[in-house]
Amino acid sequence: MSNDVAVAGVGMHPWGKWGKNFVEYGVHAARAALADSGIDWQDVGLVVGGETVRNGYGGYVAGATFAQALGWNGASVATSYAACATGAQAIDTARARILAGMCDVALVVGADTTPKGFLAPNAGERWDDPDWLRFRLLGMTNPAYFALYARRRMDLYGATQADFAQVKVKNARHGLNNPNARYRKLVSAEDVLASAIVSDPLHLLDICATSDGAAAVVLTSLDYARKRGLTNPVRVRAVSTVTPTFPNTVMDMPNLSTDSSAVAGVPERTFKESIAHAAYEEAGIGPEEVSLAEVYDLSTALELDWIEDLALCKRGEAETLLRAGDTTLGGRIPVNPSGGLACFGEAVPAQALAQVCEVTWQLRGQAVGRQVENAKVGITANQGLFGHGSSVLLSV
Amino acid sequence: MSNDVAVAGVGMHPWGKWGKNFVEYGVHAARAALADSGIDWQDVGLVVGGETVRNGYGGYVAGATFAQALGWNGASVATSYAACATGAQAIDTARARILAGMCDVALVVGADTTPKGFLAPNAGERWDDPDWLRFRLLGMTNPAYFALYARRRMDLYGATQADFAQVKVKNARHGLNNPNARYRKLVSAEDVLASAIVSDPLHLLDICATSDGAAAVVLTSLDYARKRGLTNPVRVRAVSTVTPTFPNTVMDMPNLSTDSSAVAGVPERTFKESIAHAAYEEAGIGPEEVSLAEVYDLSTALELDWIEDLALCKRGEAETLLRAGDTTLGGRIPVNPSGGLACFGEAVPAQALAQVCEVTWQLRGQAVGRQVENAKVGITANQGLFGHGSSVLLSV
Amino acid sequence: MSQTATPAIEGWFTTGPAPALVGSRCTTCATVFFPRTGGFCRNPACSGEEFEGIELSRRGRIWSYTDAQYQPPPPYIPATDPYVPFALAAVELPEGLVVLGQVAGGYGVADLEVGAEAELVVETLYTDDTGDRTIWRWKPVIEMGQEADQ
Amino acid sequence: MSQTATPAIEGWFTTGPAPALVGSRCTTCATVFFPRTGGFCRNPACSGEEFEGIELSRRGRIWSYTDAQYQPPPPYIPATDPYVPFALAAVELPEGLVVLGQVAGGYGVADLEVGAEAELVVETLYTDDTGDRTIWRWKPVIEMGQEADQ
Ligand SMILES: [Zn+2]
Ligand SMILES: [Zn+2]
Repeated sequence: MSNDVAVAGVGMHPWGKWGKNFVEYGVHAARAALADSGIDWQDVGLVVGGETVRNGYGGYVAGATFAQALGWNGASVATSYAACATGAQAIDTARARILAGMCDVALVVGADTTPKGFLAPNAGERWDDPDWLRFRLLGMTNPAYFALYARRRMDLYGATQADFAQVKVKNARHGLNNPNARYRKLVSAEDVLASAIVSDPLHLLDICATSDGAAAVVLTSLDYARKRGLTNPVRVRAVSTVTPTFPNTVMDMPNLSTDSSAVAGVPERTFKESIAHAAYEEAGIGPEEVSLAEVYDLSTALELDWIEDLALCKRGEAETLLRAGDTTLGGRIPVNPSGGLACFGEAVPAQALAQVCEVTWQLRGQAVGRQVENAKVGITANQGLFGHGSSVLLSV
Repeated sequence: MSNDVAVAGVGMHPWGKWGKNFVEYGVHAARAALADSGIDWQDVGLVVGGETVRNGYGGYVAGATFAQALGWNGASVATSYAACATGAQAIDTARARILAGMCDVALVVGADTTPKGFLAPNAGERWDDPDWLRFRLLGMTNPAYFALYARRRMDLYGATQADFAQVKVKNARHGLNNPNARYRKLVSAEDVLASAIVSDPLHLLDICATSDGAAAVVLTSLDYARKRGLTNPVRVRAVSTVTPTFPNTVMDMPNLSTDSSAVAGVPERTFKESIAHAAYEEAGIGPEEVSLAEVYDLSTALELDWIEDLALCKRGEAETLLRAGDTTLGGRIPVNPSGGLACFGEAVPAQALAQVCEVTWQLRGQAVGRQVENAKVGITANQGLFGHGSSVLLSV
Repeated sequence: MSQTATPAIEGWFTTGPAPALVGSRCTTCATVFFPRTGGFCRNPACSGEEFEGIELSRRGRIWSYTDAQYQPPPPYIPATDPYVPFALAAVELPEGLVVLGQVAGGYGVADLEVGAEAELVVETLYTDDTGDRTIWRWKPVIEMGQEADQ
Repeated sequence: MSQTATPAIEGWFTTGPAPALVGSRCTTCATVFFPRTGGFCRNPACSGEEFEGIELSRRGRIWSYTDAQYQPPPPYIPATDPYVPFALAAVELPEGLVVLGQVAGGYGVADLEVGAEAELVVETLYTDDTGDRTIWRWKPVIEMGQEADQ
């Protein structure tokens, strides 16, 4: 049985700091996606919201909040949360109900407003919450975790801070003409290297900002798409939402330690490798068939990790690809043609959906000013706190 | 195509104030449900957590938190939130992935620790959040909403405070021997009527308390159940997670107003009626076939509303059933044989799952001390903030 | 209410001699919304995107009512210390919608009945450093004869 | 560290002359956990439910490292005002797990290298009204010859 569903429509609210609330952003994106699909809101049978945990109760129940704001239509509703992987989880929830025959059309929406500065835990003392303890006992911020991964690349594979800066230069160029990107300005390697160090070896410009933003996707069954004359839609071929396998041996935000591999042995794949592996397996598509990737560049160096986790090259070779221009538009396997988080900034529940929007535009040939030529297969990857990763594989 | 899945196992952590954290409660319930099912944790392909919004980041990503606490097994993961309907949403998410052939075994877990007193919104000023505004502008607490519904029953149908008290008396008797109930003590109508008025016409003992608690359900495909020798399992026949249809004309927590029906007209069914209607339609089972119901008695009077919303009698006739003893154990259609929220107290993400546990025990004939004779079909109902309702219909 | 009284929330109600709630009416389908809305019409059968502000009827019928015997938690700001309970009512307006509100000072649940008439008044909700902050409230309409009974 | 120094968190490490992290070892499968665990074994292939407390090795190899150039947000409690940056390291222990920690005072990222050895020390994290509150930290082990270079 094919697990494919059709992407009938995609839409965004441009990223940035617009001073609106998350509902307005989300509804804007939802209506854009519905308009793109040509499907009427009244025909939507399921609304899945990506939860935002910073916007009061309405954010906790984002699915219902969006459904109400769009005008109650009696659809079923669901709300998903999985940190940065939220959007992909929401897509998986929608896809399952379509594949189970429980609805024909699902609308998936994520939107957020994000405060400035370090993301910090909720107030109150919680001595059994690792996300609280990592701040209290260690002062361990998100960028510090990113920096651990970056430093390993330097000490193990000979990456340099100039390589990391080059990722930013590339992504800034990619996003230059993306109308939904927040930052549309060329950046030089010197700019990156001259910016302040946040957590060694990462500079301020190596680390993505936070932002407001929204993205939405309309999914339908292949039958429904066909009936509406969508003969060759972009299809979701796989959604991977796997958890780690014990022992999880890579230090994972917000933990203070890893599992021990002394007894159980080191798993065949790291957690992040297993995320992509599950997507390829489900789709029956290999990494060599991928035309482009949208990966979660919380830091420049993390993009290099993801390239390897997605098996687009061997471990330790991502810098070689980067230096050869392979991951740039026009290269062998463009990475983050949208400009990535470097140009968007992070809007947690919207981000994984935004990746799917970009891949869809690329596979349709509609990515004006940043089009990957002859794009047939696109993959997304991201990772949230607490063992959440996700990968969505799409093709035409 | 049948939308049935098998309930292979159920389990709870007893409700109460035990001073543990929500992860311990949830893991206890999960292991109890797995033990009940005889299925090994390593064979679970999907973990769905019911989110708790009061327990830090680990609560937001409850699915991953439980999966980690049980020992990472590589399963897919999802986290659902829908206020009091959370557990049913989580079941729906698990069911869809089973029916779509994406997994054979899903573990659904909800657990919470709940503060004393009125549930209040998050700190901070949020002038566009109705859940904040209802407190700031009106001082409108949850019991005040329950009281509006109770008063309408009195003024429209002739209900009395003595009727409401009688619901409490009945549920206290039902829960007397339930090992998972928090309150196991007979209550007299005099006790209820002598307790303080919280929001007229409701007394303190008309309103459910909050509690810590956890419940878990193991769902499998019917094929998988058969292979494991479960020849006649309790089955989930329907899960209803519908939203209202515009205009939503019944004042809904936390809103300050309803939609206007002047132009669009009054919908055929109220929102709560439509929740049950969708469940009956999906299952192909009518209210006359129902052996028992577990409904969300946030207040005693709300139980009476639900009986009508579930079409177990005509509008305005629930008091007649109550007075005739029809809703008592031994009566025609026992309601809340578990003791309901009256005996459990509210533990938001666990509650809808606890209802499903109780119905499962009833349909298996294992509800010692509170067994509904010859129970064949059970239905659950609840409702959360912001247009969330749910109903799960099970049968043997 | 002092001279410096200002609404506790901006734009939700007028404060003149005949105060009223301020809603929005869709110029396409004429559906009325309260609180005010914008952007597009929440009637899913309508694609309207323009609204005009309107004052809602000042009188309606009580849909239901209750009171708050215990002090609500923040962000509620109690008007007095010690706390004094107040009543609440949901009132159905001729525009086809029900609007919650506190009940006017001096009235309690004994003065209310489902189906009875109520009228909008503006009273002080609490006082802060800018002075009195006002809110809409529902005041029971006492009909001839009833008044004499009280 | 003053005489009244107490750990910033109870039961996670010992404070004697040879301080160590305190973990749990499953008595069934021997898997080690840090922080301590209870209830049942998180090795999904094991059904063990009993644990014994153990002190983890005091030395390990640096898995990676970084620093905090900006003051972390609460609940972090800065030790000094103005803020002084500190280094952080993740250290892989012979027990097969990696444990994060701040780096001992006086050492920065220039003193660290992936694969190099580090040893556990206990130092003051911050001071509150009960006195100094201590924490485990990783101190680079300077080998013969290296020391002379510095
Ligand atoms: Zn309209
Ligand atoms: Zn073990």
